[in-house]
Amino acid sequence: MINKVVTGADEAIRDIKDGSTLMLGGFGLCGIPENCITALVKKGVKRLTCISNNAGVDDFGIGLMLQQRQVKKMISSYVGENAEFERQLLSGELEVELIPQGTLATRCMAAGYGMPAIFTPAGVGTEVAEGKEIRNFNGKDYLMEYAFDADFALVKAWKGDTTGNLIFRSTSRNFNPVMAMAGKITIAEVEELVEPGTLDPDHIHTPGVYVHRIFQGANYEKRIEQRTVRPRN
Amino acid sequence: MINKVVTGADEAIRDIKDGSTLMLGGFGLCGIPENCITALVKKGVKRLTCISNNAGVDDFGIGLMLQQRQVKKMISSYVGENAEFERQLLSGELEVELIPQGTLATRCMAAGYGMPAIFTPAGVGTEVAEGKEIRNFNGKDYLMEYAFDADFALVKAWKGDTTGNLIFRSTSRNFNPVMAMAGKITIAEVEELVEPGTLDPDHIHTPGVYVHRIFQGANYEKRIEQRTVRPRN
Amino acid sequence: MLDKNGIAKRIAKEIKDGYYVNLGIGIPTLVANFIPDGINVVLQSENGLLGMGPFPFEGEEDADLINAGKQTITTLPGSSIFDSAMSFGMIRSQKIDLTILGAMEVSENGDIANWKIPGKMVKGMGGAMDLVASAKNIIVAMQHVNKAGESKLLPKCSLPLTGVNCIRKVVTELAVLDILPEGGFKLIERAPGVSVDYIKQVTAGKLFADDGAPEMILD
Amino acid sequence: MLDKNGIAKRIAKEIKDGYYVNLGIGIPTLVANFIPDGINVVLQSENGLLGMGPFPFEGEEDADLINAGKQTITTLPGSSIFDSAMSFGMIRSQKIDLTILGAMEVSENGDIANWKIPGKMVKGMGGAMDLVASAKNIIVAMQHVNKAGESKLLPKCSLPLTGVNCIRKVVTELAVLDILPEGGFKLIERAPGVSVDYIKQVTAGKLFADDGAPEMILD
Repeated sequence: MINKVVTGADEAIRDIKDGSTLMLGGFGLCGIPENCITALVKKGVKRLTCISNNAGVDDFGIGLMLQQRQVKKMISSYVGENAEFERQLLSGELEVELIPQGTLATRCMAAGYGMPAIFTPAGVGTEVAEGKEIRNFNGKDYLMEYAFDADFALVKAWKGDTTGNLIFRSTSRNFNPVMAMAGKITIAEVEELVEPGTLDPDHIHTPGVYVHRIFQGANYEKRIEQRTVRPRN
Repeated sequence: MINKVVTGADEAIRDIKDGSTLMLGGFGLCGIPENCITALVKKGVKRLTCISNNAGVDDFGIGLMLQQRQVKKMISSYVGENAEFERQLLSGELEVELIPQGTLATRCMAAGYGMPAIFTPAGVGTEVAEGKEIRNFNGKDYLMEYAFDADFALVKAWKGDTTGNLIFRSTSRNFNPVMAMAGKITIAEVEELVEPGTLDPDHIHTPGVYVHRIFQGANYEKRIEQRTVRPRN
Repeated sequence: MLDKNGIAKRIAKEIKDGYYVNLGIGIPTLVANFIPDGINVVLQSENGLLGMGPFPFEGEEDADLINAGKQTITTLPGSSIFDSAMSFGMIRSQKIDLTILGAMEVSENGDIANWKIPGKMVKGMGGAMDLVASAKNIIVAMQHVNKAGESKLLPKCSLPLTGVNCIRKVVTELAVLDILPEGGFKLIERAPGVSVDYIKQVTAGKLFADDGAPEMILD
Repeated sequence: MLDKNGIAKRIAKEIKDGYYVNLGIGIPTLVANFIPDGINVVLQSENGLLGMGPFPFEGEEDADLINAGKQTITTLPGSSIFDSAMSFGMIRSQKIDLTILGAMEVSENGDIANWKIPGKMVKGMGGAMDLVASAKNIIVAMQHVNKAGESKLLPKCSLPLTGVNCIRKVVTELAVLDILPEGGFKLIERAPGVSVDYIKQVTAGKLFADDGAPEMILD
């Protein structure tokens, strides 16, 4: 049996260096690789380029790395809810590339699927299109967008087995499977690590071939960003 | 609740006409839309273009439609094991376009994902590349291949609910999910039709939004093409 | 003149039985509260859910189950979960029947600006550029005039664009307007108590309103 | 001289612990029988399975569980199922460490022909073109000479190509040969009892064999 298990977050991220390009799964604070982020903050690596849909909040998620000024550049679709982020951006310490959410997801998928570029209509006629090749198919314009090239993908799954197969839970799936496919080295942290044969092959979202290292996270806070409820009637 | 249920195969294929372009899921005889094929044979529509990885065998699968000379053109990656197919091909009655299996799958996916074209290295330097645009990315040549444009996709799933959500079983999944995404009209036949809420949202392979009509097949033979076994020790 | 709920209520009348609908943040989210009985719709949340249900009961919030606005929500019977690539795949391939979103400005040729104000902190376009570039049927929920009393329905957007030539219908606190294929806002309905003249006065873009327009009926 | 099992056995020695491997139809399929103990590999079947197990026991065949050769098979603990697009996605993105397939002809610059003979019924390339265009590490299992005694290791393929400049290693009934980046077959090992001279005689493409080559050790 191929075994991808590492002892924990510190070992998993051991070779992430200053200047590395990382993908980080999650949407808002939902499905983010909490334990990897904690380990990255502890390790103190700098000048990271982070591809992630969002940038966390001031005191959670990628926000923790921003507090330590570990991030050189964010590639995201939406970066609100983060005062320190705003401060660094306005002061010029932090570089930000904003790209449409679907383009972000599809550029990850393209990497995982071995497609060097994809076509999307998102951004045609806007500043996102500046400098990009535009191509018309069937009367509609599309931008050519390139597959991402990331040194590491850090993803968070619900369950995983020791061979790297992953299952995500509910909308914490989001960017995680497409980023898992896209990293040169993919590190998966899971809430529950199980033996091979435990997961139904039909239920696996990310086949283990895409995952290089896996560990059970020591702690999951799973913070809620917008707690909305309805009254019981 | 949105309800996609039709009474059966005959109603599901009611508007498939002479000259329609169809996608048919399955790999070999595994996971093919048996009941839709039976209904198409009964209906007797002609001059069909069939996009399907294989062409069935003489007396099962798409082979049944070939026997009735209903197929004008096959777009496939592999068409062996079919004597009537070979006869029609050599006599010029049947047109065949052979394309690499990964290109076939990805052109389906492209349609479902709203991407007008994709890049693949498959076929570069071969006769498959003739007349196609070649483009170099990072030192490697790729062919630009277009998304398929199919009037109907006929897919077979294990379970489905009345809103069109589908779950496939084992390797009968194959081309079915990507074709389900790609049809202008997608018809799903299932072994078991269940009520919404029965299927776990995390286990659904094809979200119902892609499926226009669904029915429980009256009969599944599920023929095995190569029965290989090992002795009990 | 309509309040936010009034705008949402009016837009809800555009939803047809069997629609898959994507609702943006803000007024569009309110539309879900006004979907008429007997109209079955499935709400898509672009973070990876079809079949968005109401907010959970207190104490039943699930950190793993949120919508694109990062709010805790619930699923419904028939819901399905998928990854972000498939989510935008179904958006690009036009499987979503109706998209409702907010705007800062809309132009008479259907351009929309709703993501960036030069000089202000830019939070990002999220999924808006994908949605407006792909959707076949987009309704914009917006204010007709800004706080300074200036029209937001313009000959040409002044803000950086989110998408070009993509909006077909606009619902404001004052009116329902179609955007004509050849350009221009066509007045379809007036909000209760709002005159055609007033709408003319606060619509900077080309307005076709000479035939008048009925007052909208909301209930 | 090796029989088919011998070729498979020799190729099995190229498999390293932890490899994901795609085996083509024919001799490549036999390789699975010779994977050494202690070497953990995962076999990919391009119809949508990682972790292909042995044939089922009689009576346990499952029509829904086949390999790319359409044979009934089994899964193993750790297996995963996926659709055809993801299957070729992982092939294109080079997640498969080793691909083993058959060939009719291979050229000294690594071109391969294995799908079409002009004048004969063409069944199709299946997944072969995707595999050879994408895989970083391809070993070809083939006969050195055809039935007429003619070399199938050529300066240039005579048959329609499956892929260009993609093969790195060839294992035949006579020898193991690397294909050099600058072109040419380099003799690495001889089959038991086969002389360098004989290999020279039946290799039409450029052969580098002047240093001789050891006889292969199979057990």
